[in-house]
Amino acid sequence: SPAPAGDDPAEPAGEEPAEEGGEEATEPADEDAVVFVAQGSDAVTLDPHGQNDQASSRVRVQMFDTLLMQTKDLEYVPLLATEWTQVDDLTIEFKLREGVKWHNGEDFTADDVVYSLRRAIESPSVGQIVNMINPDKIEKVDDLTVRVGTDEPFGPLLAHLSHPAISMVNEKAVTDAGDNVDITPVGTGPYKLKNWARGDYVELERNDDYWGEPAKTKYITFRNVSENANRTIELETGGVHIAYDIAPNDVSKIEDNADLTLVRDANFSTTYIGFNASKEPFDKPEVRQAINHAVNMDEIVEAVYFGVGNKAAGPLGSNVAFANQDLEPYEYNPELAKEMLAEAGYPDGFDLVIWTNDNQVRQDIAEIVQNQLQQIGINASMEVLEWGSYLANTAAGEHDMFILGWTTVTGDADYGLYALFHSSQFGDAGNRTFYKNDRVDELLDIGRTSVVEADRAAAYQEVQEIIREDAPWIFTWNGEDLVGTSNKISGFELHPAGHYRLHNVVLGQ
Amino acid sequence: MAKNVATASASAPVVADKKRNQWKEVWRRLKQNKMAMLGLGILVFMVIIALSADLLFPKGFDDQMISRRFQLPNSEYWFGTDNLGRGILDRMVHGARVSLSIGLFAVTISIVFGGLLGAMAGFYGGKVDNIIMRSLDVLLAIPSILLAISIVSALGGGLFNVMLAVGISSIPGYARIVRASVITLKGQEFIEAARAIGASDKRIILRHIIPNALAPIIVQGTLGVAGAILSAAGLSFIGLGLAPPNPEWGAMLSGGRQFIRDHWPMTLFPGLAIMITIFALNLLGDGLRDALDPKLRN
Amino acid sequence: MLRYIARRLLLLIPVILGVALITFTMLYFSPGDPAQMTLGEQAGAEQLEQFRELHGLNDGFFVRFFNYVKNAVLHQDLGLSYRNRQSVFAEVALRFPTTLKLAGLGVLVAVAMGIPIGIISATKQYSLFDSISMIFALVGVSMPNFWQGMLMIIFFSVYLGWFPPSGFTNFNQMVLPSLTIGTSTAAIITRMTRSSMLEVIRQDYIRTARAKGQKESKVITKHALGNAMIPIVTVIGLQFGYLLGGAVLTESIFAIPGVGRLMVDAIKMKDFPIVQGGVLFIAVTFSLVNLIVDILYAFLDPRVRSQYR
Amino acid sequence: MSRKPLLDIKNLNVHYITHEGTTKAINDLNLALYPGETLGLVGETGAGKTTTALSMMQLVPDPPGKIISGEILYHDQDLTKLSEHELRKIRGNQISMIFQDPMTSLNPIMTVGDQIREGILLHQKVDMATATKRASDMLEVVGIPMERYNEYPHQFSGGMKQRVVIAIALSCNPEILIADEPTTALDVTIQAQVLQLMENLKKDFNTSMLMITHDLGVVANVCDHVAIMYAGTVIEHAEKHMLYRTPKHPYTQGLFGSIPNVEENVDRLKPIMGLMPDPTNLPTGCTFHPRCPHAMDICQVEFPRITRLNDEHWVRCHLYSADEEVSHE
Amino acid sequence: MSKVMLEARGLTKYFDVPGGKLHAVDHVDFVIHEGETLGLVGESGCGKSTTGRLLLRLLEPTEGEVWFDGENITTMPLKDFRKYRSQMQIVFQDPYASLNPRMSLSEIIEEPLIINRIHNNAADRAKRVRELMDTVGLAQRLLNVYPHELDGGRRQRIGIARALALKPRFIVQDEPVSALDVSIQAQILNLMDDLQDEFKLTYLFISHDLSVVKHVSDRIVVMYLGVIVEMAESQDLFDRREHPYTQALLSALPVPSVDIETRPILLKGEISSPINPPDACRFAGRCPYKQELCDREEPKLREIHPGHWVACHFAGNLVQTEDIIVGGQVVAAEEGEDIDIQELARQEVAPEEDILTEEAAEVEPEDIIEVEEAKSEETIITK
Ligand SMILES: Nc1ncnc2c1ncn2[C@@H]1O[C@H](COP(=O)(O)OP(=O)(O)OP(=O)(O)O)[C@@H](O)[C@H]1O
Ligand SMILES: Nc1ncnc2c1ncn2[C@@H]1O[C@H](COP(=O)(O)OP(=O)(O)OP(=O)(O)O)[C@@H](O)[C@H]1O
Ligand SMILES: [Mg+2]
Ligand SMILES: [Mg+2]
Repeated sequence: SPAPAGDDPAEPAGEEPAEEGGEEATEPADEDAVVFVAQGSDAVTLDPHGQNDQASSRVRVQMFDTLLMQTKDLEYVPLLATEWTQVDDLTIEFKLREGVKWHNGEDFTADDVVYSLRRAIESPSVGQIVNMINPDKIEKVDDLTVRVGTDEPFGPLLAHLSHPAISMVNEKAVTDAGDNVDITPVGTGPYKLKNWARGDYVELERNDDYWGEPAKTKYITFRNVSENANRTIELETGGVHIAYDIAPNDVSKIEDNADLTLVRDANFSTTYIGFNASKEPFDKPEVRQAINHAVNMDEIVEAVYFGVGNKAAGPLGSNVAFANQDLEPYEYNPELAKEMLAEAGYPDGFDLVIWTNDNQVRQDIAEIVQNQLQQIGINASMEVLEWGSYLANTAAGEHDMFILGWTTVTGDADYGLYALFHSSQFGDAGNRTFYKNDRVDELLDIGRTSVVEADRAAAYQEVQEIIREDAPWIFTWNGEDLVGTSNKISGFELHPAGHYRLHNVVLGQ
Repeated sequence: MAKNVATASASAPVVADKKRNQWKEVWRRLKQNKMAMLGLGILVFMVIIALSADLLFPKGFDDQMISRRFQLPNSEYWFGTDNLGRGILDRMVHGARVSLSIGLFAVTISIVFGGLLGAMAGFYGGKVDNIIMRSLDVLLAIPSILLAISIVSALGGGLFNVMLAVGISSIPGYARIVRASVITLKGQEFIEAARAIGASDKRIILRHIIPNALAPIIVQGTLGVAGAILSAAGLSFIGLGLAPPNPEWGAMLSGGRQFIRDHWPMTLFPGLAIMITIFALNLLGDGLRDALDPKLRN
Repeated sequence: MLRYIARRLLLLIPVILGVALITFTMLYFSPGDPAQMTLGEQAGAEQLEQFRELHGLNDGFFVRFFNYVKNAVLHQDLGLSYRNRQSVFAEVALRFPTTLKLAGLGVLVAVAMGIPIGIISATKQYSLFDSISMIFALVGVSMPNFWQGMLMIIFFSVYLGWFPPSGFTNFNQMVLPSLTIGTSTAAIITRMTRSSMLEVIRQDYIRTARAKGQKESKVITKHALGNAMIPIVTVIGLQFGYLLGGAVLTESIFAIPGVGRLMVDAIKMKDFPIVQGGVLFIAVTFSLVNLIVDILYAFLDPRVRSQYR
Repeated sequence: MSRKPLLDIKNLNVHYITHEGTTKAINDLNLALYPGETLGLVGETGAGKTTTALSMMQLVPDPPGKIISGEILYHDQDLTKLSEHELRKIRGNQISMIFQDPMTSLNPIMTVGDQIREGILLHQKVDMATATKRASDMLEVVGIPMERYNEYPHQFSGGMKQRVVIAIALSCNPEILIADEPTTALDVTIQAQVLQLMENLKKDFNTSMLMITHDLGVVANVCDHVAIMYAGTVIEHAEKHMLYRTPKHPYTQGLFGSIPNVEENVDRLKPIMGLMPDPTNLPTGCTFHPRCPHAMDICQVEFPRITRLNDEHWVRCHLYSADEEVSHE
Repeated sequence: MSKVMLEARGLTKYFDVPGGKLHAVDHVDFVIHEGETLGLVGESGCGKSTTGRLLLRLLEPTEGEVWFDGENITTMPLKDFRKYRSQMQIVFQDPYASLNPRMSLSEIIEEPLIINRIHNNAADRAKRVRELMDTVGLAQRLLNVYPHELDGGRRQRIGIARALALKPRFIVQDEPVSALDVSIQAQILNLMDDLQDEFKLTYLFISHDLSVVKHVSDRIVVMYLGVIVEMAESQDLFDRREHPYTQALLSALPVPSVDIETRPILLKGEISSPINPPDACRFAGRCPYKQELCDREEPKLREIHPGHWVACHFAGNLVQTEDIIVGGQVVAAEEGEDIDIQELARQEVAPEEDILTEEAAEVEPEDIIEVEEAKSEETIITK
């Protein structure tokens, strides 16, 4: 694979005078520079089909490639597949890239794709992303062509295949690794694993045989710094060059610091406060609407998120494909809320408990909501559950109200709506509000099974209006990614799904 | 005959006419210890404040107003306000109840169970002793904070569970202390004397062993309250403490930690409150140790 | 001595079994579904079932416990982590050196501070130095560890820029955590040293040494300290043992990848094999530390030495 | 007054000052120890015997102890005025002390040999090997085979430990040996051994000895002179035979009446009434007057001065004040 | 002779200690007659207190029986034994340790009355307490003081009053005066003498102080390492010391008189271990007369004069008293004769491993550690 023209990394740039280096941030510091990245936890496994947690994805995405990926603007660009065609409603054919080598020196072929997809489908952790694909309908056409088929039409299939969890793995490498598959990643990506001190840091090294433009920095180290404040301090004191997930209250510290840059953009995440729609009085839409009116979301965004992100108008963030851009957030109007409650038959309010897990932000939200609801006569209290019980008990429907978040990783409305609002998805599967509306089910099914863009769009526009109106949630907040970087860093780009590719990152002087 | 032998004593030692209580004696000694009295004073002050929280600080602990958040100490909010605009002092004063009662109840739990187990082990010895102490060894081998974390994560948070967790995790310590003092006491001649006049096991335990084993327990208990408050704070830090908006000091401290650089009152005051309380408890504990130490008698 | 050690090592077996049973029971009855926790909120019912089957979560209490013990005994296998399917033994063993280092350094700092201060304040009882060091000791125990850690970070990392705020690989990174742990432990050691020294210097043999015409400094170092060491060593051992799992908060604050943190994460994520394995590791080490302390007694005290036969 | 005392305590006052009050442990105490003699110091608990001994070593714990006034003359120097450095040269070298309880007087974590050697190294300019040799010899002298040099105190029986303590005290061949109840903790048969041994060593080394005890039987066996202490002062000081045959002070007489004697059968003992006075609150005048069967008015107000009955016998008692002229000749 | 009140038959107590069985009391037989004082002497650790406790059933014997008033009180159910409790009492050595520091004087004296339901109402009890205080010579104003406020002599009077409260007939005096000063000791001895006359009490008087024992006792039992070596009328024992140990013991007693010359018999060797003693004379290791037989066979207690019992193979054939006996041969020592004491002392020493194990046995290693730990835990605050 030819080296890209332009800056030859072999050329010593470190000899530039220091003062100029400050200006010319893009100049590579030196050949063996290490970029340190801090995130809030360590990767759990480096097997893409192992765990689907953010921290792991953020590391793996540097080492593994998917067939195709979505840009931040939701356009599909080729990675390991160079082109794809919809053969019929149920089948897509992929042409694979030629001359790609795995980190272990093997050639990348159609067999790997077949193996990887089947393996992903079987994986308990990531299987649900691709389980609409029929494993028997994954066919190798020739060494560089693969067909993928579903049993029913599935609109967002490409989006799902772009999910970083559906990365390609090498059959031989996986088999050779045996029990160690989680710690011996073999991908095709721009970086390969150098060393992993589990719990502490992961060191990556440039893959010089990368099929595309090689990474600009030779080494990247992901450090696990769990305390938010510490990540900021590490960034300030030069211990790391890039810090992910800056706490909202640290925004000003980075913005005010001449040596640092805050990179921020909306992401695909949403935070919501769900009702238990199967339980009195939350089974009444009026009650749910009233509560939506009773919560001053601007205050929450200000107090809890320090103005970071946006208050949510509906179930999807505006950057998600098929998001309804016309939805209006519920107006804060406690008087109206009281009236509506009275109409619904609760003039004196009632008792309710808001559940959260031990997440500080959610607790803060709950505290405020709890307080605001008391002002319209609802005697709200809050209870913090340990994560395990929290998930179990909300899945079992034992709650009144609960706070959770959701990230529409694929950037597609289906991913952001189906599991959460379809009545087939009660409980564990995602619909913890036990919200059921036949029309919504119908529309979600259309959106999912149609492969016609326009049909899907229409269905999603309507369904979002209904959901907003029915208000199984208090629509709370659409998230924003905050990453702090040193000014020495250039080439860092966000991605709304949260996993940032770092191969363009350069550490300057 | 016998009488004239004895009563001829001109310079008798300290002798009182009215009924005297030995606790008064302890109190007298304690009063001489300035540091211990300082500790006691601080604690009494805290308890009084905590009990009269509703009267003194009627705003309560959940008087939010986002617009007045992050105020520095001022004439209305002596300790400033927190991230939701609540008075830090108001919260701390109401929180004193929670924190102090966590300490108190947790220690009560561990004293009651630890004391019972330790007394049984020490008094009966042999197999009973072996079984109890070996089981407690097992408990001791699990770090107490981990034990507490596991218990809270098993039972869920909440005041009672936190107290229970902290209490259970310090049972082995008390059991050992009680056992040690029971064993020492058991060998004392006055226990044998009680047997000789026909006292039952029950009477011996209740009348002779427990009152005498009390001193180290009281000392340890005082220090234990301090330990329990710290443990509860640690649990809050891990996110397993008391649910907000309950203003437990440890929860306030760990909740405020994200603002430690932006708004110092949120961590400083609860931190100081914890520190001063524990400081006071330690002073009192050390003082009690001296006041109760029979070696220093006479 | 060897026989004594062998006997003590044998005694470990019931302790380990007990610890295993307690943790197992506790975890078994703790609510929350490991499958759900591991696979995430988006996992489907089928996958959950598959996971449960794979890890034998559908078996009853006794079957599971029996299998656990059987695997542990027959194959020295503590199971696999739910989350990354790594051998629990390997995962814990990977973190253990860090934990040992942290506890060791903390105790070292504590000993270096606590013993000299304790000795001086005992020999100068009621002096100003005594009062000051006792107040220091009290402050040390009174300050919540994590708060102290944060304050140290702000002061030493942010304002002075002397030491990095997190990590535990190079010396600079080890300074703040060791100090955080060290000061609170030092407080305990100081108090113990002081009271133990006070006890010892009242003894007759100290008077005997003085009556020989020995210098006061020698009386303290040669005669008193050795005898005062036993309770001090006990405390050091206890503290070291306690820090093996008890330094969780410090580990979190300073982002140190130790066993404590591994376990707290595992508890939260219901990665039971890790919790179980971690507790066992700690319990065994704790018992070993106790054994070492007991052996140390023998070195310190010939009376104890003659009993270890 | 023919000979010059080796050690002469004059009007010594020692107080222990504590929060609870001031204990007047030693009050106007006079005591003389002559070369080569064994002086018995007898008194009941709290009389101040140990404090007297510690004063001679200048080892009264301070705080709370304080030497208020008085002199302790030894070779023309006042021990109370010497510097710590000078005192260290005397302690263990010229004046040695054996403490009451052999069980606790030895450092449990040092070998007995090393404990003997320590003093030798401190006071004699010899190298390690010589010191070790001398320490082993000392062990042999007190009847312990030198093979046991490297053993620890707990491996020895009470009697043997007491012998080690004696070896330590005698290792530098002191002029004065203070023995504070050296046999109280021992059984009679062992006590007899130890006393015999001390007696002999004293002769061999030509040491003067202050033997502190409350056992008049022991005194009768080993002492030449006897001083009886009561409430911090010596109330009678005499040659042994004089004291036993003609005790003068009512307290001394009371003591003799209190002890059962195997040699004679008495039906009832004749104890002294009452109790030792509270040392923080001593009676005025003669401290013994509340218990004294012969108390007179003057006894309540005036602390009696020393009355010399003859060269070898004096007493502090108003009963004999009148005789003073006589004794003065 | 008056009638037998109490009888020990083959009374035995072994304690389990790490080194084996500690023979604290090994098959002792003796009787105590109504109204007499039986003295029990011996060196420390020879089993005196254990014997006393066994008699009162404060310890269960390993073997043997105690008969009181012709009843076997060892095997009877505790329920039936209760009524004997009040007839047999004990006064302890240590007046500091034998009184509960948290109970006032009146509470202590009242307790036996409450436990045994002697008086049903508080007023009667209070009256009885006052009577008892009078009896033992405690001033009424001390009614509500606590033991720590009192001196040893007064405390010992409390102990005596407590023992008397149940109107016992038999009292074990376990070294009741050895912690007291001589002047106080005399007061207490006189008091006990008076009480014995007044209430017709029978005493077992335990002491290691021979002069005291001689003063109070009608008959004396000498114990050595758990066995009785000699037993006789008081004066008889002093006049005809038959057992070599008794001889040594009596000769070593310092007499407070300058007119009587005492020449102690110096024993060589150390006391041997009471743990698993061999079947031999327990005194053999220190006995100047030791023969080969002594190492082989344990001598039985036999009556060599009427009422005078000795457990020695050669009793009656030994050279009498007042001579210094060295290393198995008898040396007449005239006054002033020079004996090479250093030589003597050297012979005394026999490196005895046993003594080490004996001492080691007293503390279990675990116990030391546990106590230390407990101590340390006190000051530790878990974070
Ligand atoms: N360190 C001390 N602090 C306070 N008071 C003390 C101290 N040492 C001794 N005393 C008091 O001084 C007085 C004399 O004590 P000392 O030890 O000299 O008596 P003693 O004659 O040796 O008694 P014993 O026979 O009990 O050894 C006693 O009242 C005692 O309580
Ligand atoms: N509870 C016990 N456990 C083990 N050994 C014991 C126990 N009680 C006593 N002994 C041992 O039994 C032996 C006899 O003890 P006992 O107390 O009867 O002796 P004593 O003659 O009263 O001694 P002293 O004069 O010291 O009081 C001693 O060796 C002692 O160590
Ligand atoms: Mg003394
Ligand atoms: Mg006894």
